[in-house]
Amino acid sequence: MKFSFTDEQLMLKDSAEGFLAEHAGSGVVRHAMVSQSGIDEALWDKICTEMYWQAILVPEAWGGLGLGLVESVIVLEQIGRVLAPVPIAAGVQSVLALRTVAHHDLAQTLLTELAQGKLVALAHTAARPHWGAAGVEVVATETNDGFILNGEARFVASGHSADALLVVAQLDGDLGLFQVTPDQVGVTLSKTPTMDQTRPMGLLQLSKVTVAAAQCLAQSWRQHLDAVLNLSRILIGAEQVGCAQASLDQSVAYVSERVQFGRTIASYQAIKHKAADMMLKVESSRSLLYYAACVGDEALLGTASEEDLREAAAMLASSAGDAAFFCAGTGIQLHGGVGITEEYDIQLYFKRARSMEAYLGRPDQQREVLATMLLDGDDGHAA
Amino acid sequence: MKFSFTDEQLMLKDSAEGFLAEHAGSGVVRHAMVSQSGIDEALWDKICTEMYWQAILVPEAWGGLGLGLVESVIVLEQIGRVLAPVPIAAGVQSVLALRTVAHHDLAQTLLTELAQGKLVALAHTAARPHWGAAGVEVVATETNDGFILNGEARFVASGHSADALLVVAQLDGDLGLFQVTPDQVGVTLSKTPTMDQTRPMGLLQLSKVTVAAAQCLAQSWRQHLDAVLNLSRILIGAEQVGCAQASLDQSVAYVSERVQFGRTIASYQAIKHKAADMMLKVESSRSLLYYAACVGDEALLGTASEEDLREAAAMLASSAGDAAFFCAGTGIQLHGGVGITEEYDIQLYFKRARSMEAYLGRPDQQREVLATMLLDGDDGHAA
Amino acid sequence: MQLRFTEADERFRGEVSDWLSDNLAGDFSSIRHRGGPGDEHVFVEERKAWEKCLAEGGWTCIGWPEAWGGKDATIEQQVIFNEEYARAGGPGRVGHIGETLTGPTLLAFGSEAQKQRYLPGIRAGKELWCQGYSEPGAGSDLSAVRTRAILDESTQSWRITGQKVWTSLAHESDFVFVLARTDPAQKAHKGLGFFLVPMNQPGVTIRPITQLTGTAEFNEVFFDEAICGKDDIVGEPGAGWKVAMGLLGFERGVSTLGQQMLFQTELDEVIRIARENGSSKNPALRQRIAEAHIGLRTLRYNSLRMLSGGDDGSLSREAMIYKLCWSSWHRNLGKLAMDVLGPEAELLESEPYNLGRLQSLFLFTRADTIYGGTNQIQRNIIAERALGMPREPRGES
Amino acid sequence: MQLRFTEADERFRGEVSDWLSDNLAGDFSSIRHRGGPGDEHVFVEERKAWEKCLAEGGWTCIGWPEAWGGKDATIEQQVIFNEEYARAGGPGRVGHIGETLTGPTLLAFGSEAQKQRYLPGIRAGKELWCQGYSEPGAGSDLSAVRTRAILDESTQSWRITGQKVWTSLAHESDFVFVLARTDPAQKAHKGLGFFLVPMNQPGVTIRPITQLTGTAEFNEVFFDEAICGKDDIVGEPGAGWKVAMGLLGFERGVSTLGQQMLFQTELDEVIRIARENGSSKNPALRQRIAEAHIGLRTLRYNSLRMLSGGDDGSLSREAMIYKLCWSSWHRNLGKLAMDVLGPEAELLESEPYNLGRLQSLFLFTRADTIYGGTNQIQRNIIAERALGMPREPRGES
Repeated sequence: MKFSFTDEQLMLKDSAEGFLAEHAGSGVVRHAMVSQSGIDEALWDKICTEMYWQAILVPEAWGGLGLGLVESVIVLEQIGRVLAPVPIAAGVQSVLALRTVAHHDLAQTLLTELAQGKLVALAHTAARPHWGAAGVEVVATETNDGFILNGEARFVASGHSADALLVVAQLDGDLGLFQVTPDQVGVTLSKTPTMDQTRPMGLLQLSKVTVAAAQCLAQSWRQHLDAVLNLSRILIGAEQVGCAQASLDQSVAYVSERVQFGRTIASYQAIKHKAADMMLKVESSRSLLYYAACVGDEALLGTASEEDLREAAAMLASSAGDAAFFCAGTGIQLHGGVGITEEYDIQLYFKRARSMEAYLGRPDQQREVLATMLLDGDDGHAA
Repeated sequence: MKFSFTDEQLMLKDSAEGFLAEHAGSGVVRHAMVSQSGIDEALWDKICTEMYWQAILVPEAWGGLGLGLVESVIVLEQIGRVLAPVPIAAGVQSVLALRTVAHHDLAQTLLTELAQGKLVALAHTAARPHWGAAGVEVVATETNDGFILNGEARFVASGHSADALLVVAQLDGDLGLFQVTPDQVGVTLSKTPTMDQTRPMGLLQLSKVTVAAAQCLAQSWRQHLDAVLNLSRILIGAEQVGCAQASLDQSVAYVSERVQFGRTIASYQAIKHKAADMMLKVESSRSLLYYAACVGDEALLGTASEEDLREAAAMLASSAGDAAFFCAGTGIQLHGGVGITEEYDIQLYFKRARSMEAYLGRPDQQREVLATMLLDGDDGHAA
Repeated sequence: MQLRFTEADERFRGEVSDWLSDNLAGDFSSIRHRGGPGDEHVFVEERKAWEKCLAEGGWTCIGWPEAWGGKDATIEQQVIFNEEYARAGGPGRVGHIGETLTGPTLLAFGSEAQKQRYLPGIRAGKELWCQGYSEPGAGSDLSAVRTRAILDESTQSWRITGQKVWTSLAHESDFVFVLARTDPAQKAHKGLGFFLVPMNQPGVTIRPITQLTGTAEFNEVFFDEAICGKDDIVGEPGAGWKVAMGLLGFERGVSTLGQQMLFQTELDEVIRIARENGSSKNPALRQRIAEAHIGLRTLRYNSLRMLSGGDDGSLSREAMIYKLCWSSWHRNLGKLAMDVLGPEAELLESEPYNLGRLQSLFLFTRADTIYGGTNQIQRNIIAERALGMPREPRGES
Repeated sequence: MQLRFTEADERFRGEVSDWLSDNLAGDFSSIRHRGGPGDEHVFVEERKAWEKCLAEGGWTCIGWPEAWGGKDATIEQQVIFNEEYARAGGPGRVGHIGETLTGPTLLAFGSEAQKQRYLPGIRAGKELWCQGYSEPGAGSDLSAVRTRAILDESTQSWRITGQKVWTSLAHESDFVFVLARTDPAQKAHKGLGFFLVPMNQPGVTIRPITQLTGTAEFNEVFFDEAICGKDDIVGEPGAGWKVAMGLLGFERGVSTLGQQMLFQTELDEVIRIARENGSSKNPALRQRIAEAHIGLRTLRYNSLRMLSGGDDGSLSREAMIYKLCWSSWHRNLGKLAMDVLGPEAELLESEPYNLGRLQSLFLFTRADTIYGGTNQIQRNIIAERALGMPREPRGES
């Protein structure tokens, strides 16, 4: 039991923090967020070639770093802290999906390409309003030599810029996982304009799209979708902790400068206690984040159960979702009038916090998942 | 529209405040709460003979003051503020029940006796955990010349000291209302030891109790029970507002005296803002209290609908229940170490607040009542 | 204590509602429900025309004395007018600063000449006003204003220099009232003046402040030797603080009931969506919707108590909690709206950044707990003035 | 970052758990799960016997150096011991002030003679300690202590006069450590001394403080020329504040994991009742039970981070939030327990005022957010020390 970073992990954290401080300032974010892709290509190239974060979870056999969830959340926490406009979370999510079918040739090819910086996005739901299996609206029909895909996936993280897509589709009462490329006939890929401009999302529409049998990565993938989404919640949790931390840091910096009634407003107890509550939420979520990342790594190794992973993800999503929203919202309040202007960054964190909180299920919905585990089964487990 | 007290109402408020300040100090409460009855008989006599509050809602025809709910909540707010150990709330509740059957000779007799200071208590539920019709566990069986009652009622407000009881019983798929006296064969009446010692409750057990036909006040009383309980919620709401106000007052007084780090702790913003939040809740609940009392008076006159009454009662119970608990709980916190000692009164308000919050349904249950009205019907009304 | 309006009041309600349904029609239909907080920058020309139409009908400034064109309307009538106006979807009033702030201030503190010069323009809906109170360094702490006013005896005019901020509708207004320092040797509340300044002059520059919504309701206003007449000061030089504080008192009042009708429209919309998209089955959202309903009704009865003069004949307690109550309620409604919308909450109406009505509500309500006294300042006020607790010490600046 | 314990640690766990199941049996069965916070006044004689039994087994003071009878146990081993102790239902330790406060203080600041005199008695479970810090006028503000200590050279002893409060188990203890002023001319942190004082002497009077639960865990302790030896001062006269603050630092630590096991037992009980009485179907309670579950797990991982030395090798951030986290969590659990019990929550076990376990929890947890630094003080500490915000100004006293 050593619930702190190893030296290597500390180095990774420090290097991520330093790199992003140098290369991902507020100007970079603001420039990217009004661009078509929402991505800063130069920054992304630099990350892919110098930092190699896109390969962090890709096994070494396919050119990756072969690291784990703990290392992933270390990087994503820093990404969330500066709102870095790069599609790393989307890529890591796809790596997680592909690792469930790693025996498949195509999966290996895609993992190799992901490690090289190609963007593969996971298109799994139309979220009306379900994020899991019940939300899958793409339907696959088997043909003689492959499949036909029809339907729509929304909220595809960084999807509009993807080089390839992993599409989850209804198939024979289960779910199939398919690879589709944007240039295929019948594929329409567009950017979804969203309230939070720092985490762009794509809309994928499929109309009679023919996919070869080889493009089918799995035919009974339903059981894996839950696990991938729970692991994704851990990734989002990392960004949320970063977002909450940044909201706290920026607010403390602002109130320490601002003078009213002849005192910096940081000297007022009402302000100090709000900041203390923010820190309490940041640190509490961070503790659950590291726990969940450890469980995630065990789940990837097969030493943690589905229930353990579900529980860890739900606890984190509830806690970090609330923490990020609370800290960013309180941050606006502590900024006072300037907090609601476009000029200050705190509003970017606020919109980002809201977007992340809703993604894959709100905190109250996560608590209901836990309640089911705690209260409804015969033995305290889910029915 | 004049949402403030008339001169007469202001006089009533002032006289209640003055009378109780003189006669119902902390010593009186503390003495009564460890006595068998839980009632200060001398104070109760004085109220019945000098203030006549027990008769406030009794129509003039039967010797009462013929006043309304607004006047009742004015008095009960002051009662709640000092935790006066008198069974006035129980009596008023019975008056409300009897007014639904005011054509009945026995009801008129009981109303007259209530106006003279006799204590009649309403025994309507076993609360396992339902407070309404579903909680009625006394069963009435019709015989040739009357009824046999069997079963148990719990949480009978001031019931152990009652001269007579109004018992609600299951009867032919509806509810009957019966009068029972403690000395009847088969009636066992005892005091229920409770965590809050300032609002004593009785346990009524009925074993083959024979009641004459004339003791049956109503045979189809189910529709009235809801209304009586909603009106009772308004009475409780008044006590809750008084309890919240007293918690605020005592806390502000304490923090204004207590010095730490060379300042009265009332000068710390953390303390001031807590007190401000308390006041906000007190005043907000008070506004809903006066509104609900007006609706209650209209309901008694037949000019407000069942839904209006249910809505007003649910809003008040939710708001005032939360306010009293918040204010008393925060009050303990503001008192610091002495807040948890027996010596200071704030803990009495805390226990009282909890007891009242749970009585007739918790705040979250009241909100669910409103949610049903707002969200589940075809037209926004209850299904 | 009486909940219902009198029959006479109800007849008055009928008059208002009839006039509105006859007049808020035709060309004016397009501005129904528009121009409220967070939406103040839209349909300004149409709303100016509407203000004049309203004035011609006799429906501006109804609470003013008849001598100045008002109706001497009772509190109840003003409540009713505001309720019916909101119920009819009456657009955000471009004249509301003049009617509810400048007018009452002049009636209380102004000279006869000032009244004659300014009240008729406001009453006619022809001269619009904006406010010049806050400065970048004087937000919560209004007494820190640094804008200077110097009397130029040669031209018999005041020359005003400084910067104001959070001024809405600045570029549409004819006049601004400005709190400025007449005596630079004095600090805090002392040595201030309250000035009536024309906007259309070279010394006044306006810069919109873009908000998190992407729109710009507020402005910065720069005064660089801006000019007003020697007599355009309300009260004596040095007495500006008293006038300014009196004016803040007028902000509370009958318009709160109209505001609540807008809130009700918003809550109704949230409830409609919840019923439609199935959010109404989510237990956590059910609790919050019920809370929102309770909260809004609480605002109503808080206001009615306040307007009825309070239990003890004073406005104090209910009035002091009102801002904190409504701003927190409204902010929570914004978040509730997003959660009820579910995943759809994130989708814009269109690019580049066109927010839907509820998204706007969500983002803009974050301002509610800040402007006009932050929630923290409100709690100070409650603790110090209503509960008599010690004042916050000022720093040594 | 590694969640699981090593095999060696798990073997140690087995040893602890075996010993406990062998020894916390027979006569000691009756004290399982008893004597915790809110329950400290029960079974004191039995728990004293148990303390000696524990000591004979070698399970007191395991974190102390071997030279003083400890096991030099690693943090992991201490965590494991505390977890297993709680899991086995180990009763509230009458020796815990001595083991976790007096001992570490003497090891850090005591003289060799003091260590030799006092450590063995603690290690053997034979000499019990209580604390004398707070005074009626010095609660949150410990530096305001007024208890005086005067050196009487003729008898080579200190004479202590004053009043301490919130001292638990005072009447069962052999010694008390007392913070007292050695130099009356000095104020605040200066001129204090840290004394080791025998309880059994005429100058010491104990008065129990009855709480809202009707029981009395805490006491007032009056010192009227109470005596301790000239050498029974830890550190120099005037250096008491440094010693006292060092001691407060020892309060955080591995015992938190054991505390959490007790919390888990309480939460399990609440969940059991919810499942049994149907409260588990209530949506609002479901949310709160899930929150309670999350909160308790959060405490665990906060502690593990703290004990693992923090991200950057410092105890600071996680340690500073810990008190605020657990006390708020525990207080909320008390209220949740009542709401889950429903109407039954109000019923006492028996007259005159015998509370059930969860009722006791509900009432007593109101103290959690007060003693050992109120939530308000905790937030000050976090803001000032962790976030570097300005300190609260002291008044002029």
